[in-house]
Amino acid sequence: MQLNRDVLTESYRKMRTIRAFEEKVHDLFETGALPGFVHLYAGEEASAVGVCAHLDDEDRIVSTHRGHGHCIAKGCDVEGMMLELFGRRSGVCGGKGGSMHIADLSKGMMGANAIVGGGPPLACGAALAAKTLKTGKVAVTFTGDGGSNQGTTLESLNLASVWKLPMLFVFENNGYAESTGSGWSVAGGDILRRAHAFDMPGFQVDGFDFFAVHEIAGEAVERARRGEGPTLIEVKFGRFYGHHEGDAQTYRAKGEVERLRADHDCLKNFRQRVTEAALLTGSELDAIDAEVDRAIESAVAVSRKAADPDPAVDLLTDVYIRY
Amino acid sequence: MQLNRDVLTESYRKMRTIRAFEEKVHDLFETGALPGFVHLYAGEEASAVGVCAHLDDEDRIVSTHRGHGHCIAKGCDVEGMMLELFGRRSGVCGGKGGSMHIADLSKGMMGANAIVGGGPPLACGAALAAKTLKTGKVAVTFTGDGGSNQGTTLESLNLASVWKLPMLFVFENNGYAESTGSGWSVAGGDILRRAHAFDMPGFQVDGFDFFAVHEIAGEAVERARRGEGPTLIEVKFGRFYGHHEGDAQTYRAKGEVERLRADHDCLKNFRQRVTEAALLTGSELDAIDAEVDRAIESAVAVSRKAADPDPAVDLLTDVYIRY
Amino acid sequence: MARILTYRDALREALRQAMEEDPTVILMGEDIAGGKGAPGEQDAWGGDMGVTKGLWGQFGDARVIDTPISEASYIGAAVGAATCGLRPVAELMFVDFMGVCFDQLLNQAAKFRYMFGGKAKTPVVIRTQYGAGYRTAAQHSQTLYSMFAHVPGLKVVVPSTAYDAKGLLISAIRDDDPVIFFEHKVLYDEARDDVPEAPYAIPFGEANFVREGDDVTIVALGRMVHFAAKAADVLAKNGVSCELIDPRTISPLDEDSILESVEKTGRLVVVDESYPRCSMAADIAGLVVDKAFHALKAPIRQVTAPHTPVPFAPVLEDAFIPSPAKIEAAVRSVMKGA
Amino acid sequence: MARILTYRDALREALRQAMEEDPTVILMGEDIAGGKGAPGEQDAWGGDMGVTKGLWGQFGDARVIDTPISEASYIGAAVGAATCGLRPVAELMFVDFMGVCFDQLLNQAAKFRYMFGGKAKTPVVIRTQYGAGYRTAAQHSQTLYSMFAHVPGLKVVVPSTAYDAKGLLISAIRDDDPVIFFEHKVLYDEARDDVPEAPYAIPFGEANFVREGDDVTIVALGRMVHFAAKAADVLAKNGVSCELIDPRTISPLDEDSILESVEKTGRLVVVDESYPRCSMAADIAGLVVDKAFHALKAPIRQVTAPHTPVPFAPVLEDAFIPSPAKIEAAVRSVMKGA
Ligand SMILES: Cc1ncc(C[n+]2csc(CCOP(=O)(O)OP(=O)(O)O)c2C)c(N)n1
Ligand SMILES: Cc1ncc(C[n+]2csc(CCOP(=O)(O)OP(=O)(O)O)c2C)c(N)n1
Ligand SMILES: [Mg+2]
Ligand SMILES: [Mg+2]
Repeated sequence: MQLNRDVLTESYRKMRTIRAFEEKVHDLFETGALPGFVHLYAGEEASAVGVCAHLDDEDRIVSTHRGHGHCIAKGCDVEGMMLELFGRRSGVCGGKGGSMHIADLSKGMMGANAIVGGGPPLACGAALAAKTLKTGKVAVTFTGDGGSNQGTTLESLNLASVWKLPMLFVFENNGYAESTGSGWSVAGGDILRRAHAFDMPGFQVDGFDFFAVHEIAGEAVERARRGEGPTLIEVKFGRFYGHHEGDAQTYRAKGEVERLRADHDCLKNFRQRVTEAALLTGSELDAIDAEVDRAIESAVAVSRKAADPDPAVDLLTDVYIRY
Repeated sequence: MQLNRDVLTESYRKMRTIRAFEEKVHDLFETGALPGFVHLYAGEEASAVGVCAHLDDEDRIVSTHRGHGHCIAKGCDVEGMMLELFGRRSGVCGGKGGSMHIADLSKGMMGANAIVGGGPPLACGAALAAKTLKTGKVAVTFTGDGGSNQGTTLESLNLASVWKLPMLFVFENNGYAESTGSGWSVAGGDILRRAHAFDMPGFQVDGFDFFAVHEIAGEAVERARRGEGPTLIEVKFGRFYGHHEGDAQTYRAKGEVERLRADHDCLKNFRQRVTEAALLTGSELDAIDAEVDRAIESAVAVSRKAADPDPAVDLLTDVYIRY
Repeated sequence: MARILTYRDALREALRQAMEEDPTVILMGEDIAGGKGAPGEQDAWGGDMGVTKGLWGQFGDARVIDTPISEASYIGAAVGAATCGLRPVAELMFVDFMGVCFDQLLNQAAKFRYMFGGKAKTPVVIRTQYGAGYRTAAQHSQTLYSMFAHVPGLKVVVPSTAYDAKGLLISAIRDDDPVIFFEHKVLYDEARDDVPEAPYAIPFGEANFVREGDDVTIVALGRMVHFAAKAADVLAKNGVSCELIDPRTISPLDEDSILESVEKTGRLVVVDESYPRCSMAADIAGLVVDKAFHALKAPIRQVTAPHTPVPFAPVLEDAFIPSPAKIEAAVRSVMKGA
Repeated sequence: MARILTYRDALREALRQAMEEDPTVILMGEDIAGGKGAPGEQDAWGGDMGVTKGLWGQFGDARVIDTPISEASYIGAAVGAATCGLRPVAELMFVDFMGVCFDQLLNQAAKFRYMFGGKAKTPVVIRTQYGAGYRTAAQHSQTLYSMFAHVPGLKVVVPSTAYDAKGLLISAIRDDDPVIFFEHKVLYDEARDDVPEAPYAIPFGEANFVREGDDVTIVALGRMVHFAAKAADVLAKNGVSCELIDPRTISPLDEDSILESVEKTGRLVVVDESYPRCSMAADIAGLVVDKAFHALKAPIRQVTAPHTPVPFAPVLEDAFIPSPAKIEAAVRSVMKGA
């Protein structure tokens, strides 16, 4: 499938934004500017962007604890996100959610989720709503290799298949769940096997290759929109940082991360592909890089100065709609 | 595999005991003599007995809400069981458990379980203990078709495979979960698919055929004892009664139960096989029938007269070992 | 002219009317229609207690949705769908099964609105059966609403009558927050009242004064309201005047009504079928000794189940459940001020 | 000569000594060794907070067992193995995750002994992390022990010091009943004491009198014990003498010590990081107004978290957690008798 310029530039911009956002967050965390647990998506950008390129604001996605990339890919405002990570009142969740619970329902982003396996049932619900209300919309649940072993995830595969739900199960297999290897924790070594078990089409794709992810996801989304039920996609790749900030990563092979960054960077691959095929020029991409970096810098500058929530006003609100 | 006389007589005796026990319980329930929810195993005898024939008291089984057959197959005392169903103090669980929680740990029967999907994790634990303590023992978890869709069951398949546990997952697919057809609730229609998904050997077997179950289960138990990990067995058959006593069964096909009883009775099949092969004579089998009926009658007679627990003494005891 | 309905029929009427008035209301649960994928009758069960019987026939597959045995995923699906424009009413057959799906309520439904800065709306109702008296023993007889009341973000409803069951379920379905709706399995048949046919909503957080009295306040929940009324009758004959309050919803709780009553009577007995520790009985006692201490003339007594699982044997189960006699004894003890 | 250990190191020492003294003690959990199936270092994590670090090296794969992310099945496996001759100590990384595995504790471990007529023995320990203060927000910061205390058949331990952490964990592992062991994530580093090297067991159900006093009894749990001590110091300077009691185990609860103290002081403040409804704070208030009513000179105040999820923003989280200042204010209010 030949992608047009707009899709290409938009996709590159989003992947590049995720990368720049995460690298900035990494630096900020090291300086102690950011509280809490932070899990970075750098290296995995092609998955979120390749999938979400097929979705609009009424299509829903459910994310994981590693949710920044999914937010950006789904169109969440980067400044609102950065403000949220700083715990500011003007953050996308008013500072009450933070990195592990970042969400923007207006963009169809139903939330990062700090409970591994918490998301797939919710995505089944989003898909059920689309099916019941006949909106033609779809739902996507992103889950890790570790999360693929959670019972809630597995029974959601069965439920989605039985109910023939318009949804995608995107399993982001980055090789590790915290420090545990997915080759060990996932019986049989690959998540793909589970597609057949629950009677749905399944695919494995190189997660460093935006074009491969984009194509497979596009077909799955179409299938879902046509009412033909769910699809399982196992995206294989690796993360560029630790499980969370502060992870010493001694469980990884020597030079593993360096090799990934050198030879398996979805951004480098993308640049090479589009420039060789003369779809976009290097200077066009450089221009995007510069714009993105400026946007991130300004998001940080705004966030540093922004106001915190006011306990007297904000602590007790938003528990219920009606009290 | 040629079975010797002792195995044959013992297996027939147990299957016949289950049948007689359940038919008696059915009658007693109709007269209002038995309280609570009662789920009968009649028609499924070949599964419990075909599997448990390979186990001794130190091998463990975990059952379901439909547990009477598993108890008898594992060697629990029929009188103690009947007393328990009556809620008597001398019942195998002191009258505190009842039909849905009947257990006898001294026989390696870890309990019926009224939580669908509650058993598989426990069986993983029994298998882990056998592996850790190097006892050479195995664990078996019996689960229904409905229970095969519970997340706790599915993640236990993965855990058992990853840990290479000495255990069997016996899925008793009797076609229904309450009133819901397994062809609908189990994605893809059969549970066998899940064996491959979790990287373990899997088999489907005719549950009306004791010999077929016995053979497959024997190989799986040996594999487990050899330390080669878990096996999934899907036993296909049907129940002779409703989901529980009182179920009108309007969801079943006209004449379905009659056909099962006429053409798919594991006891009739067994009698035919062993008499035709001249392994046992009809009169030998008749003699067992008569003994069994007498045993059940006396269990009922004893249970009718037995004493109830004493609230003043028994209500508050056995919550903890040390208070 | 009276229109007597059982608690079961009142609940079904509430579901039917809510579905008629709002097309986004759907039902889901195990065998709530029944016969799915089976060769015989569809709508064969209507739920294990028959509460939803007939609704599939009226509303069809798209709105009365049977599920595989996968509480975590279908309860979670109800929660997720509620954030996407539906008003799902999911049935958790027995509240004892909460252990396999609690995360979707504890960490998802209850927290969305707060975690997402007030931007989420999750109008989901979980209907569930609770309580002892059915001889279903340890894993099918528990009274677990105290655990749900503990969780900020959930609303918890415990109707005691057919009239309240209908009005509170209609309110629960119209409410924009997650609601856990507790139905006592023994009341499906035992509770019968005059129930108006037209839909009506009973507001949350408004206790019902079942009877007025001067000497002692009794606060009771669910089936215990009926037991407390029995005890109050006996006590009335003996010159002890009890004020009986049924909070009807425990989260939100109508604290003012309870406090006002104790300000008047100076004595309190709380009756709760729960296990005793960290229970609603303790919650209400703790409220009153904080906010109405100076009115108290006697200890606050809690009449609850004992700190044991629910036993199977009928003689044991009957002794497990709080009884009118135990309530009467508790009232007498506080009347003595001892 | 003092031997100062952190709460973390004291817990690790208890695990090591229990494993040395009893070969049937095993550990299981996610990344409790770490690096399983990974190309790099084994024992790479030692648990997400480093409590089990180094134990894999000493005891190996057979006794320090990493798990996939499947809490229901491995917690259930720990429960099942406990009935088959092992003494598993399973780690539930954060108690917030109880929702995916609660059934194995609520309906299995807690009920076996009773359901099976006293014939089962289930010596399993679930170690779990709880509490706010780490900026981990709504799904990783909750204080949920009240829900476990509600369940008959479970024992619940809430150590506040490194000394107690070691002695109570050794008791938990030697105990033949299921024990839920709550470790406050902030205390891993903050709590440090002189901890004897030799193994010692602190019996369950025996409260610790942290300080003696005459005017007010303060009962506090876990991290709140330290906050209450701070408040008591300030109050002492102002002539208010507080008796501070740390129950250490909440099920069983040392009711006698609490009641004796209130009989003496006539005033009670309970400090509990839990959500307020159906909490341990309410439980203890309810106990005292029943059993020590006549000694009470003032309302019983509960200092708890508010009825809201745990917020992320540090300024909000700090306001969420009960503080020494709030405890001090509560004590002053009961001293006024108001
Ligand atoms: C129910 C639950 N169990 C455990 C955890 C702790 N935890 C957070 S992330 C994580 C690893 C997840 O691995 P994976 O699913 O592969 O996602 P990745 O981090 O690799 O993106 C674990 C164990 C959790 N948050 N929730
Ligand atoms: C967690 C849980 N969900 C639902 C139920 C109610 N229930 C009891 S048995 C049953 C059907 C089980 O079907 P299956 O697993 O096929 O076993 P069968 O009854 O056919 O032997 C259901 C839904 C339960 N006991 N536990
Ligand atoms: Mg991973
Ligand atoms: Mg079945």
